[in-house]
Amino acid sequence: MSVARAGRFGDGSEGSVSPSGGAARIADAFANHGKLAALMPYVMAGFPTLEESARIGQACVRAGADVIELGVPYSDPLADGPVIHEAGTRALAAGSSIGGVLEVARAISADVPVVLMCYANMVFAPGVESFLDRLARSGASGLIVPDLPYGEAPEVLGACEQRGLALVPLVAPTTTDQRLAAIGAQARGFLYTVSVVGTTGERRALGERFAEVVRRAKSSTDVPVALGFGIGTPEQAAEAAAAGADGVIVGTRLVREAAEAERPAEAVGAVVEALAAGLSPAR
Amino acid sequence: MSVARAGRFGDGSEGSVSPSGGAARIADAFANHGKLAALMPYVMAGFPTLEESARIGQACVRAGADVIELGVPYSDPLADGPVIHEAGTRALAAGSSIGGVLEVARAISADVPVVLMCYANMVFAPGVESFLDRLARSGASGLIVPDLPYGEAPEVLGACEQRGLALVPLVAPTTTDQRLAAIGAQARGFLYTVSVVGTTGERRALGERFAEVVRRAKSSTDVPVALGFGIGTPEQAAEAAAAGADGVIVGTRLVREAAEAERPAEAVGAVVEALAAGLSPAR
Amino acid sequence: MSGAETEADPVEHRFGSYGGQYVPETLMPALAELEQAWLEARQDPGFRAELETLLRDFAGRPTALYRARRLSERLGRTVYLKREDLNHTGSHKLNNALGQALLAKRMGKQRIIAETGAGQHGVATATVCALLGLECVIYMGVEDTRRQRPNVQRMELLGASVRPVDAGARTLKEATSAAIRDWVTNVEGTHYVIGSVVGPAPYPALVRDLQRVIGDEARAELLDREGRLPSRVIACVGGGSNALGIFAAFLGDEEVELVGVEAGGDGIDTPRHGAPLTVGGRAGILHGARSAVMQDEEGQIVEAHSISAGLDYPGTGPQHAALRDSGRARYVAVTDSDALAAFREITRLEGIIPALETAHALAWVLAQPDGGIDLVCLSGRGDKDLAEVLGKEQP
Amino acid sequence: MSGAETEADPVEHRFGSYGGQYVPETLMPALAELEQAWLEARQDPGFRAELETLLRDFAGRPTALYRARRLSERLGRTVYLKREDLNHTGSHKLNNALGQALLAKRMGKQRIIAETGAGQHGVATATVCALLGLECVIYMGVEDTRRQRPNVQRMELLGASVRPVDAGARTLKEATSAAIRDWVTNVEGTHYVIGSVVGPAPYPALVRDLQRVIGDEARAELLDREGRLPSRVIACVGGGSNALGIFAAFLGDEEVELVGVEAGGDGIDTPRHGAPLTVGGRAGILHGARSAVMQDEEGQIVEAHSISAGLDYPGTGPQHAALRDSGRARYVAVTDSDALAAFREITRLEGIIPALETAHALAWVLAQPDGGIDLVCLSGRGDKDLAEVLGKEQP
Ligand SMILES: Cc1ncc(COP(=O)(O)O)c(C=O)c1O
Ligand SMILES: Cc1ncc(COP(=O)(O)O)c(C=O)c1O
Repeated sequence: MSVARAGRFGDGSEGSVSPSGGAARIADAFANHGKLAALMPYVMAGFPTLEESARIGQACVRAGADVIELGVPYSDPLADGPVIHEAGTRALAAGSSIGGVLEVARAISADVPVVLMCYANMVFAPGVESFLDRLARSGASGLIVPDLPYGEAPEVLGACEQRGLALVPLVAPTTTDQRLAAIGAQARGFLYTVSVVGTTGERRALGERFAEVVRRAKSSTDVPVALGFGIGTPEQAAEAAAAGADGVIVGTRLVREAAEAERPAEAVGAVVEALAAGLSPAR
Repeated sequence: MSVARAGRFGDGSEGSVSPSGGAARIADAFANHGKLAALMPYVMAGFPTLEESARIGQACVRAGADVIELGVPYSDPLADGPVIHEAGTRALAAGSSIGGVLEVARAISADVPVVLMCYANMVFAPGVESFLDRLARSGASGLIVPDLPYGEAPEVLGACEQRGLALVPLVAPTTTDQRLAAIGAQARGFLYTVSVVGTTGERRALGERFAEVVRRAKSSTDVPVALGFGIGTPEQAAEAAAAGADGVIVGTRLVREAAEAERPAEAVGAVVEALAAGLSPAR
Repeated sequence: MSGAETEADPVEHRFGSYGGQYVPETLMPALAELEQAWLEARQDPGFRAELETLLRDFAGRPTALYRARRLSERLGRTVYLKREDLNHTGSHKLNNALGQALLAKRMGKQRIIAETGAGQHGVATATVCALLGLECVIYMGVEDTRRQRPNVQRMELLGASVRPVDAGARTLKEATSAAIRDWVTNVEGTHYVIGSVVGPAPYPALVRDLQRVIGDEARAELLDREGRLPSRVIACVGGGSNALGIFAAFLGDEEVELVGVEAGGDGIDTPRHGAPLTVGGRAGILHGARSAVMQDEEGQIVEAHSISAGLDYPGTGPQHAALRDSGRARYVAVTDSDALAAFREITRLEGIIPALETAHALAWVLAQPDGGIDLVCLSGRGDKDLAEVLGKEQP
Repeated sequence: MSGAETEADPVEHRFGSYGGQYVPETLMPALAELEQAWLEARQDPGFRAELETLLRDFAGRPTALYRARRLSERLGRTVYLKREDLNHTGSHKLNNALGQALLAKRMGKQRIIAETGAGQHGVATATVCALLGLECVIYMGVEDTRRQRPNVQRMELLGASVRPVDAGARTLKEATSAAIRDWVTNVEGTHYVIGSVVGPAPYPALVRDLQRVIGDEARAELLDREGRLPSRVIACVGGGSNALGIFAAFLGDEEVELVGVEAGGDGIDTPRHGAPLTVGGRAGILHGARSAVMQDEEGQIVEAHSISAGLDYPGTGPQHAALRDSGRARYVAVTDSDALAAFREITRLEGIIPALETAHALAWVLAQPDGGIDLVCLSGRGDKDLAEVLGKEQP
């Protein structure tokens, strides 16, 4: 489906999709990527425009993305650094709405599993059930709520399970062993492992503890472990894979590219291609 | 003696004058003026310059002044309104010193009795005795210290008596009967009766209580009663005389004239002449 | 800090359906550590003694309880003002900052961060950091650095580094978000001194416990002087810490009416206000807790508007939302212009220049035709607001 | 107000050879009336109770006595700060203004005038006039309206009319002269609330009696806490009211050293300072009393200079001159730049922003290599001085 052709972002016509197997679809993607690790680009929906963000997502797919993390623009994104914060602000100013975001999800999820990254208030505001119904109908496979830690998750987790959506939890370098075990057991789709203590954003080097973080995460769960926050170069992606990460999430680097480039989709696609090459087993 | 000729203001060469009968000289002036009341212009020494202030004093004498009240420029003249305050400030800025002031006193006192109007700190600073010695040598007949009320006066009073200087006290509309009696008894030369509650300065009309003030003052003392503060027109001068004042002091009106006129001495002389006419019994 | 806590009292995470810990996972261990530290500290006689000594000698507590002479006369009833304006640094904010900074020191944290709106919490935090020799970083919206300039100068003189936040409406909400992001990044050596009864647990309970001294003092002194409790207790509500601080002591006194006064801005029939409790509507999540929040139908947080920087916030403390729902407290809103008028009126009437925040509570009191004994939390002094008020047309 | 006065205690007119009533005759009855009113009021339980109630509930007394943590540590000895900065309106000035305004009301005067330098006395006076519903006019030098701008704004909001005085150096001396001239003109319905222990009798004694509460509180509390008296009591001296207020309670304690710190300006070896007691020389008469005064050889009063508006005055209270001559107290001077450095240092060290006036006393304490227990009168807060201090180069 061509988003540009549909031309009706946010009109609520998200169609009806059977709520089956988001977690399974994600598992497939991790199983069959043929690279050192799954490549998981983050795309800010609605940035710079809804249409262009869908094109960016599709370019990522063409360039080798295995899973797309689709960011929902939010007024108060506490886990995000300045680049993603700014992109979200601009997307909102440009009129991005959840309806439009889900159209983008639909446009991409035909090809790869899409996991929505969405702050808790947007999940709760319309009611969890109603939000997840729409999400499921969009074809997305899962949901990441960066400000919904373990203790607050049960309601959303249960409602996701009912709809075949994977609720992907996060763990951080600061997470204690006890919490890690509990979170790992509850993880669906994959375990989002935050590589550094901090918000999203590019970093010169991965945190000192990152290999340790990956090791601990893997020992805590049966689902794949994806490493994110601060990864921006093919070398870093390869490092993450070498440390044992099953997936590598690249966010700020791509959002920055989308913000700076004249032709965002093409430019982001090129970066993703390079990242994919960094994860190529042939290398 | 022509002050301009002397040309040595403030050089300390005030000559030696026998300390005899300042009070007597003042009494004479009150006895022999031939007007409805004695005319007593106030001249700010050193304003606009020492020379010019001496000339102003002499012009006053020619115009009919019976006693000259000679103001000493002071940094903090609490009893004075803005016109005299400003004149004093300018005189000080122009370099006026006590030596120069006493030269002006000498220049005028050849013709009429001069009473110095000087704030207390300037009397005490060099020592009362030393200050009064210089004052007596200048030929002045008396001293008014506007911030030296009855209770603080004994030392200065005694030292004045020794030198034949009249210490002229002030009474105000607020002065109680008891104080008035004590002050009246102590008065030498004349009793300076403040016509209004306030500082020096011209006023549209004399205070409501001024006739009462004069009556009370006269009943308290044997010396002449001079009314001052706020008198600026021939009509007001006549009113004061009619109320029983033995002398009429005119200050701010003349200082303003000296500040505004191009030829201060002449201009002040003219005003004094008009005031004298107002006090003429022929009128 | 009240003497009432026992080992058995937990630190509340929820107040009815409100509260919680909606924060990035990175912070969760720090929240747990903070909760544990508070549970221990509040039982520790040494900690309590140090806090009480500093509250007395450094902050100047107990603050006065003043029976407003001319205001009472004007209204024909008795109005008491609890004088938090006399607290060191000029508002109730120091009570909390002092307690949290001591707690941070106890936890071995050498770096302190805080958000500030009116600048009072920033000044209070910078002050205790100077006192205890801690590094201090304050986040403040650019708009607030403009309208509360003297407080920026004070913070800097106190050695704090003030980071202007140039996002959104450049006020308290963005400053808080920026502080949380800093904490996420530096959580290991840093304590975040949140300035009101907002944020993830344990903050709403912790800040309330530290501010409860306002109500405890006022209740005891009023009983002593009047032999009875007040009819009403009134306080302004930004995040809600001064209100909860004074309400807390009266929660069990059913006969005492509790009134929280929010920022009505241009009016609560317009979008420009800061009155989520009064306006009602769907609860939301902001800065880590579920509570009354100003939001659109998709859950985007809406910018608040208030003439007073300290009330210019779209959220509120979760316990207030619970108190509203239960009917134990009620919440009302006062517009910018009524607050300004009350600011001028109380200044002229009593010789006390209230903070613009406090002026909202006073405006509500001025508008009530009757009542018994009103107890108002005079949360702070208005010296910081002079330029802002004088910049407005005389009413 | 101490409880020590009896009917037999006169209101002193002279302190040794200092003091007196060197004012225009017009004022003499008003001074006598004031003295009589004070003699009666201080014996009147109703008056005392009203003053004490307002001092407690409105001003917030007793003010805290704070053992300065980091300052004591830095100096290796104990330093206590008597926290007049926590007094309502931010300085000790309110103690006096409150007492005099009550006295004025008792005398039936409906109009109040005052002079102010730093603006603290003007704010205190405007405050009590608002509280008591009295008309209020404040004289302030133009230079001081510039360097203490927030205080001008406060006075105006409080309903006072501020009259800028554009004469001489446009500072405190000229403001005082202007206030006296107003009084001479309007004496019948007006009370002049002089702001320090200066002026004609009965003011030096009256203001001291009203400020004595500082020393009485500090002495009792220090005895209670330390079981001993301080070794030294230190205060800044402008007119000298905070100093005399704290000294008064210790005058009989011969073992307690009393130190008054004057404004050294550019240095007392230059003409630009405000340290008549320290410099010595001939006594003089200024504003109605004989005392230590800066003057030239002919008796013209010389302009003072100090970075702090409240110490920028060429005169001083007559009782200080007597205390100096008798050796009971000693007087020292601290320069502008040392005061500025102390301002910054104490702010960073203790989280207390002192008034620039107070910073002089603190600078002296900082410079002493040893001592026992120092008790410093922290006469006011420095919020008013932010612009002035930040306008100067960092040291
Ligand atoms: C004086 C004053 N009052 C009230 C508030 C509002 O905060 P809270 O509702 O937490 O008391 C502030 C916040 O800055 C304040 O400075
Ligand atoms: C805070 C403060 N301290 C000291 C002074 C000096 O006055 P005094 O010497 O009368 O205490 C002032 C005067 O304005 C002041 O504001």
